Amino acid sequence: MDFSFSEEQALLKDSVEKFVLNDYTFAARQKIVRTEPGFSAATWKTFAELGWLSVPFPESVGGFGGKSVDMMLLLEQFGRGLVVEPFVATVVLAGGAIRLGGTTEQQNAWLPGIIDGSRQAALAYAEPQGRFNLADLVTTAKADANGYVLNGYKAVVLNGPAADFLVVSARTAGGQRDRDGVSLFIVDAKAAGVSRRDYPTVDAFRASEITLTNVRIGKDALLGAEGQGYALLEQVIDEGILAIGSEAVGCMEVLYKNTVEYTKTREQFGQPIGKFQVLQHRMVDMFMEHEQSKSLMYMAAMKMDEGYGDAARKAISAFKVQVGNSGRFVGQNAVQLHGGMGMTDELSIGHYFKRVTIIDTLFGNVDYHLKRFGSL
Amino acid sequence: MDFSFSEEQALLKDSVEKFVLNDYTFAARQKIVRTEPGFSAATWKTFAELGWLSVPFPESVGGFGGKSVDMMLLLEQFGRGLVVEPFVATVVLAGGAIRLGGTTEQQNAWLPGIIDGSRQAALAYAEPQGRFNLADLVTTAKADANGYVLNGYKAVVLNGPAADFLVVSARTAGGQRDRDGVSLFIVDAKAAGVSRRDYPTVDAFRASEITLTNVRIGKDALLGAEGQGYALLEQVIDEGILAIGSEAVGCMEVLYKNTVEYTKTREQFGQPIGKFQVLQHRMVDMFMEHEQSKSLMYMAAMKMDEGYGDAARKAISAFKVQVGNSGRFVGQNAVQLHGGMGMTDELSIGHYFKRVTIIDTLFGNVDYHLKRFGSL
Amino acid sequence: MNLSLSTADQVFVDSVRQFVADHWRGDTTLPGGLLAELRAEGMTVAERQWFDALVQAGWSVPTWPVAEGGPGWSRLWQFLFMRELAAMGAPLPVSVATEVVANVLFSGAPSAARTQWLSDIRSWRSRWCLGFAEPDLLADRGAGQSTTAVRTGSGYVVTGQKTWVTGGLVADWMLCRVALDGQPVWMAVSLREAGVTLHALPVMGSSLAMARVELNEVRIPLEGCLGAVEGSGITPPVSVASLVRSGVLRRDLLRLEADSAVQEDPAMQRACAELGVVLSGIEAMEFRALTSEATAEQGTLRTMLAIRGAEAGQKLGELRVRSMGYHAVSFPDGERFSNEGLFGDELALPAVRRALFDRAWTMYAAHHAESSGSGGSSVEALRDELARIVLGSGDSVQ
Amino acid sequence: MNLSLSTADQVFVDSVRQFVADHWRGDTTLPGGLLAELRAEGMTVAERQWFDALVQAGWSVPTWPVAEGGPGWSRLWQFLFMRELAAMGAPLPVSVATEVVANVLFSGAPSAARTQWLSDIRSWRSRWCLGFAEPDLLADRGAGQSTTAVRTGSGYVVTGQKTWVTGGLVADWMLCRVALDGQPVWMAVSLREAGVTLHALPVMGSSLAMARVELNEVRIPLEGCLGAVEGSGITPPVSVASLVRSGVLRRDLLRLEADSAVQEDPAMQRACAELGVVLSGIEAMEFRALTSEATAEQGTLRTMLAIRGAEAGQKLGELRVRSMGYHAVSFPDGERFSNEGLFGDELALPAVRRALFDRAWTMYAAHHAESSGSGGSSVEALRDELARIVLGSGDSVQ
Repeated sequence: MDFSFSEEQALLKDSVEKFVLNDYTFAARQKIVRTEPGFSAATWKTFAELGWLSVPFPESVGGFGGKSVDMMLLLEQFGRGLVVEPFVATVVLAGGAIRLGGTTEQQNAWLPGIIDGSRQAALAYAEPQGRFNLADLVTTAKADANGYVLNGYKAVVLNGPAADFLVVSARTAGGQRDRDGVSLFIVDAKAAGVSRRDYPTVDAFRASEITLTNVRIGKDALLGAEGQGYALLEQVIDEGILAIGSEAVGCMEVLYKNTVEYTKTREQFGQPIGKFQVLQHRMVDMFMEHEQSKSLMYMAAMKMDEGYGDAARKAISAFKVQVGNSGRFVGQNAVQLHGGMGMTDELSIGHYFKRVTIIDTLFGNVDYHLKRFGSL
Repeated sequence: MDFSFSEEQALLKDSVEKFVLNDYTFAARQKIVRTEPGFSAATWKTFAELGWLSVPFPESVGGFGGKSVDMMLLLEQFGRGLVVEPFVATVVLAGGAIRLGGTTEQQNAWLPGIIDGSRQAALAYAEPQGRFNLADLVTTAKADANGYVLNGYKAVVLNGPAADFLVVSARTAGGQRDRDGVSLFIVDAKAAGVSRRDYPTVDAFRASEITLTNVRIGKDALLGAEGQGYALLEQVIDEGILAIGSEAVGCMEVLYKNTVEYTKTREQFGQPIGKFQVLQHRMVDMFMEHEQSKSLMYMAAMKMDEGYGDAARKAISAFKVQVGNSGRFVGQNAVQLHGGMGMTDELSIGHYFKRVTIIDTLFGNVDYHLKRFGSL
Repeated sequence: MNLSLSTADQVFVDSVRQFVADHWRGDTTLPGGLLAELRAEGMTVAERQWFDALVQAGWSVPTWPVAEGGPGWSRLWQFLFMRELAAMGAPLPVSVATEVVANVLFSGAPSAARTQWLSDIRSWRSRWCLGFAEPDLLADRGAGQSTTAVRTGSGYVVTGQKTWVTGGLVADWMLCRVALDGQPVWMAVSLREAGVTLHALPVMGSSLAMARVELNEVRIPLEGCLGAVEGSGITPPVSVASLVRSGVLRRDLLRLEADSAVQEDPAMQRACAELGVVLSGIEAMEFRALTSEATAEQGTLRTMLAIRGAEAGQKLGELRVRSMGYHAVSFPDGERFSNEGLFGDELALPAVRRALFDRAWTMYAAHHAESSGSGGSSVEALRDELARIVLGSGDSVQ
Repeated sequence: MNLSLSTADQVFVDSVRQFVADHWRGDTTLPGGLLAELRAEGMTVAERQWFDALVQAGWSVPTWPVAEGGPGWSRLWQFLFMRELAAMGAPLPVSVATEVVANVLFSGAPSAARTQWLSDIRSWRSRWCLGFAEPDLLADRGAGQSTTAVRTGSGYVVTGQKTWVTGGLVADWMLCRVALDGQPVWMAVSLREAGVTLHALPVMGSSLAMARVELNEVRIPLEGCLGAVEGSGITPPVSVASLVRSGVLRRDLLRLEADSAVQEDPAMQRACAELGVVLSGIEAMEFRALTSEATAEQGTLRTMLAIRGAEAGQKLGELRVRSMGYHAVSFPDGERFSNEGLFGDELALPAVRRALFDRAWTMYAAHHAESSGSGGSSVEALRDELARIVLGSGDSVQ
């Protein structure tokens, strides 16, 4: 039992932290957000060069062979910088599905492009009717002689606009909410029958609504065994939760620290507002929420690294619940203590608040994960 | 629409308030609590002489003909004094059942004894398995030639030890939780087959567990129509909620005001602890909780006086939820701000806290009434 | 002590209900028409028709006395009128102009300009904003200001800056607090005048055309000076409009409770019931404030209502987002966005944007309680105020 | 960064588990045996047998070094040992005596009395209480005291008063903070000595024999002076025992979750899950505090753990009462009461009394975190402490 970082991990953390603090300032980030495609190709290239895109992938495909703890360290720093590059969509979600479920051929075919930064990807798993139930699928994949034909509608596909290929969940058998009968497929984003509607999200990422109309794919597009995709999808999403939850922890750190700084300078009734005991205790509570979230982040990462099972699932749900509640508390109070300034687009506070708000919803909100936690 | 008190109401309020402040001090109350039967016969006589035992009853039986607003005013002051005399059990519950459901003969037979203070009564309605569901009854009443035979077990019968007669709910038909088939009966507490186990409650009232074994009663013991007792019982309990909720409002007033006084005198780090902003805001929140509860008390009483129906039920449940939450908040923080002193038996604070804690549970806790509120 | 209405009162309520049914045809998903006239996009067609109908009926300024062109209603009737509108989702005819500006004008000297201003406000044809706060003086209630007027032969010249001006980008006039001879006075500043520069101040989730307003030697005629600022000058005057907050929120809550995501989820149902109880408590305090005779009690109740109303509004916004699932993620901030083709959930857009903007409620609690312009207090400052009352005498209200 | 145990560690854990299974036969409804030795009724038979078994095994003072008769375990083993006990509901062999008194004795000079005291503590045959607070000095951490010792030829004479002495009515010895020559020192006071008067201090829901202790010219031998008080002197020393709080609470939560009233009610299930998440967070912070090298980080984590642990403990008590329905009403306060015949719910009595006494947790958060005697701080004072850290450097821990 050990809560300290290895030398390698400390190095990784330091290098990402340095990048975020020096090169990814809030002003730079805001400039990137206003461009098309909503993230910086140059920054992405830097990520590739620094090896960050390779962290979770096995050495067999040129990856770093990192573990959950490494991903956690990396994403926490991304959170501090409000990094909008589609790391989670490409590396964690779509890349994760192929890493965990792909054959050697599939891994060799798709992962090197992610690692070298030449290919973007997205996971198309959500559907409008399904809320957070990963098995609730109306999209169908019908087998034919050459492979499968996909039909359906996938909602809020993060990084949909830039993705070169998609990992799509679809039903090959079973009723609308059955876990059996869910299958995952790799689909070329340019394939005939794939149509997108793109938009920015509340927290300045890009996403798409994607309609699949008689999209024909080969047999080699199937990830894992037919009809057995649910377990794979759940694990990928849990890795996604660790990733965005770690981002939220980074966001909270900035939110509470910036608030502390602001209350030291902002004066009212002739003294810094940070002198008022009520605000001091509020900031103590923000600090504690951040620390609790961080502690559960460590636990979740370590449990994931012990092997994916119910203990890991439970730790992930506990982390997600905490991040949802803490993010709301820390974000709301950071805005509140900044007063009107916290509401403006000019200051970063509101943008961090939006990010933690959206992170609560992504991959299941507090309600959903409380239930999952209780059932495990 | 008018939120002011009539002259008569103001007089009633003032007379009870004066009694509580002058004659029913905390020391006097503690002395009463330690005696048998746990309340003062002399005080009860005073209540009768002042006409308070007659407030809700019709003039036809010598009552005052008061309304819910009058009862509210009276009980709020009783709450301020932590009055332990069994007013709610005798006048509101058992007396209320006969007032609302009794024939003229039954009213004439039973109510004058309550009004002149010569008879004590109790409502035996709860059963161990039923939680707060008034219809969940295992106790049975079987009709025979002469009337009925009662068998069963009634839990937490408030004022059971002193009661001369009981109003008992029992099942004459239907399944264990059916609303149809619930009947109410007036039973002599000394009747053969009635056995009690008496004990003090957490908040220093007295109660009994009562076992009914082949208790034979006449046909004239039935209150209202056979099998139709549920509606009557629900109304009686809702009047009981208004009564104990008003007590809780009185308790909260004492709790927050005593806390304010205490923090003005208790010094720490060289200044009264009431100067600390965190404690000031806490007391503001206690004050607001009391005011919200009081406001909902007014609404509940007025809706009851407009006629008993869903609007009144909903107002009662809202009031009970508020009183449960506010009582917990105000009580906990009164104890917290008093420090160790708040925990001792010597100070009144802990006793008020116990009373509001128990009031939350009586007649359905926050969970129960939130559900009822939502369903109406 | 009773809740019943007289026959006359009940007839009045029925007539209001009928009037709304006849004349309000708008999109009732917007929150009670709050600040409709100060939105960047202006009024919708339905809103315009509604306000015209109110003008025709003589109901467009329900809080005004007869002498100024209002209906001269009792506080009870003002309350009943607004409560019906809130319950039916129709925009309330109350605004910065009808409540704050008009009150300043009422106490001023007669003039042609005054008559015109009041007439335009009454017909909902002019848009006013409030110039209270200045950069760096934001949250200090009662702080001074550096915006200054200098006398000229024909009037005044005003120079300075105002910020957090809600609707400043679209308003015609600004009621502006300026120093004249070292004393604070009210001035009516035309925002079309030379020397006025408007800077957009984009605010999270808001479409209320927030602005920073620069005044550089702006000429104001003599009639533009509306008199001395009384008291702290930034407490909006008491209005019955603030006493129907629970009605507006309850309507939104009912709509939320009808949502299938709520109906299928016991946790959401419980959260809605919890908020419902809170709204019942707010409503009860509103009744008390309405019927109370004592000014001190009214003041305390209003402060509590400002705090609890702000907190309840935010809670509702959070519940709305909670109910949405992925719908919450997919809408951009800061621009109107057609919902067409996206889930077909017409509530999604307002929900997220409103939940974000709702954060302002606890900062400017008093402001929102009056559904008027700037000049509110944070809930923390309001608790400080209440602390003086609670710790001062230890007495309860009533 | 990993959670795995070495083979040796795992073997140790297995042996502890086996030991508990073999030797603990008690009523596991009591909260982890907390303060068993200071209850008014004293230890139960099962508790006595359990502590005797621990003494035999050499495990009765798990935090002591070998030199003093302890097992000399690493912090990790101390933690693993106590965590297993907590999870299995066995009383933890930690007390005021083993953690606070022993620490004072360890640093004192050798003497026959010292040897006897430590031996009696090790065998769980003596009962100690702490005399810190004095009337009117209750909540002031680090405040002085008026209890004074005067030198005589053969030792000292002590006069003064101590209050909030947990277990004072039943203890044999009191570790007492007194002024000697104007400096605070520790003295061991026999409560059987002439001049000692004990006053019962009935406390809501508690059976911990709280007392006010009057000392009137009580004679203390020379060996009774245990040395100067270091620092504020009322912060209990750091003990691994405070890092298994989540384990104790989780066990109680699991039992509550198994209750039928909870299983039938989604709202209660949700509340239990919420508390479960909180306990996971506390557990994670406990791990961090256990493995952390930095003293500053440990201190901050411990303060947070004291706050969150106290709050979680109260929450659990409230949930327990919520689950009980009418069962909550019917038990008297302040005396043991046989449950027989009353619903047959063995949990009812501890639940209500504990929920009442639980109020003390947020007053003496640090105290309970150490499961030792008096001398804790309110959660408000702890937040003040943290504010100095958070606002001081703005740095996070780790």
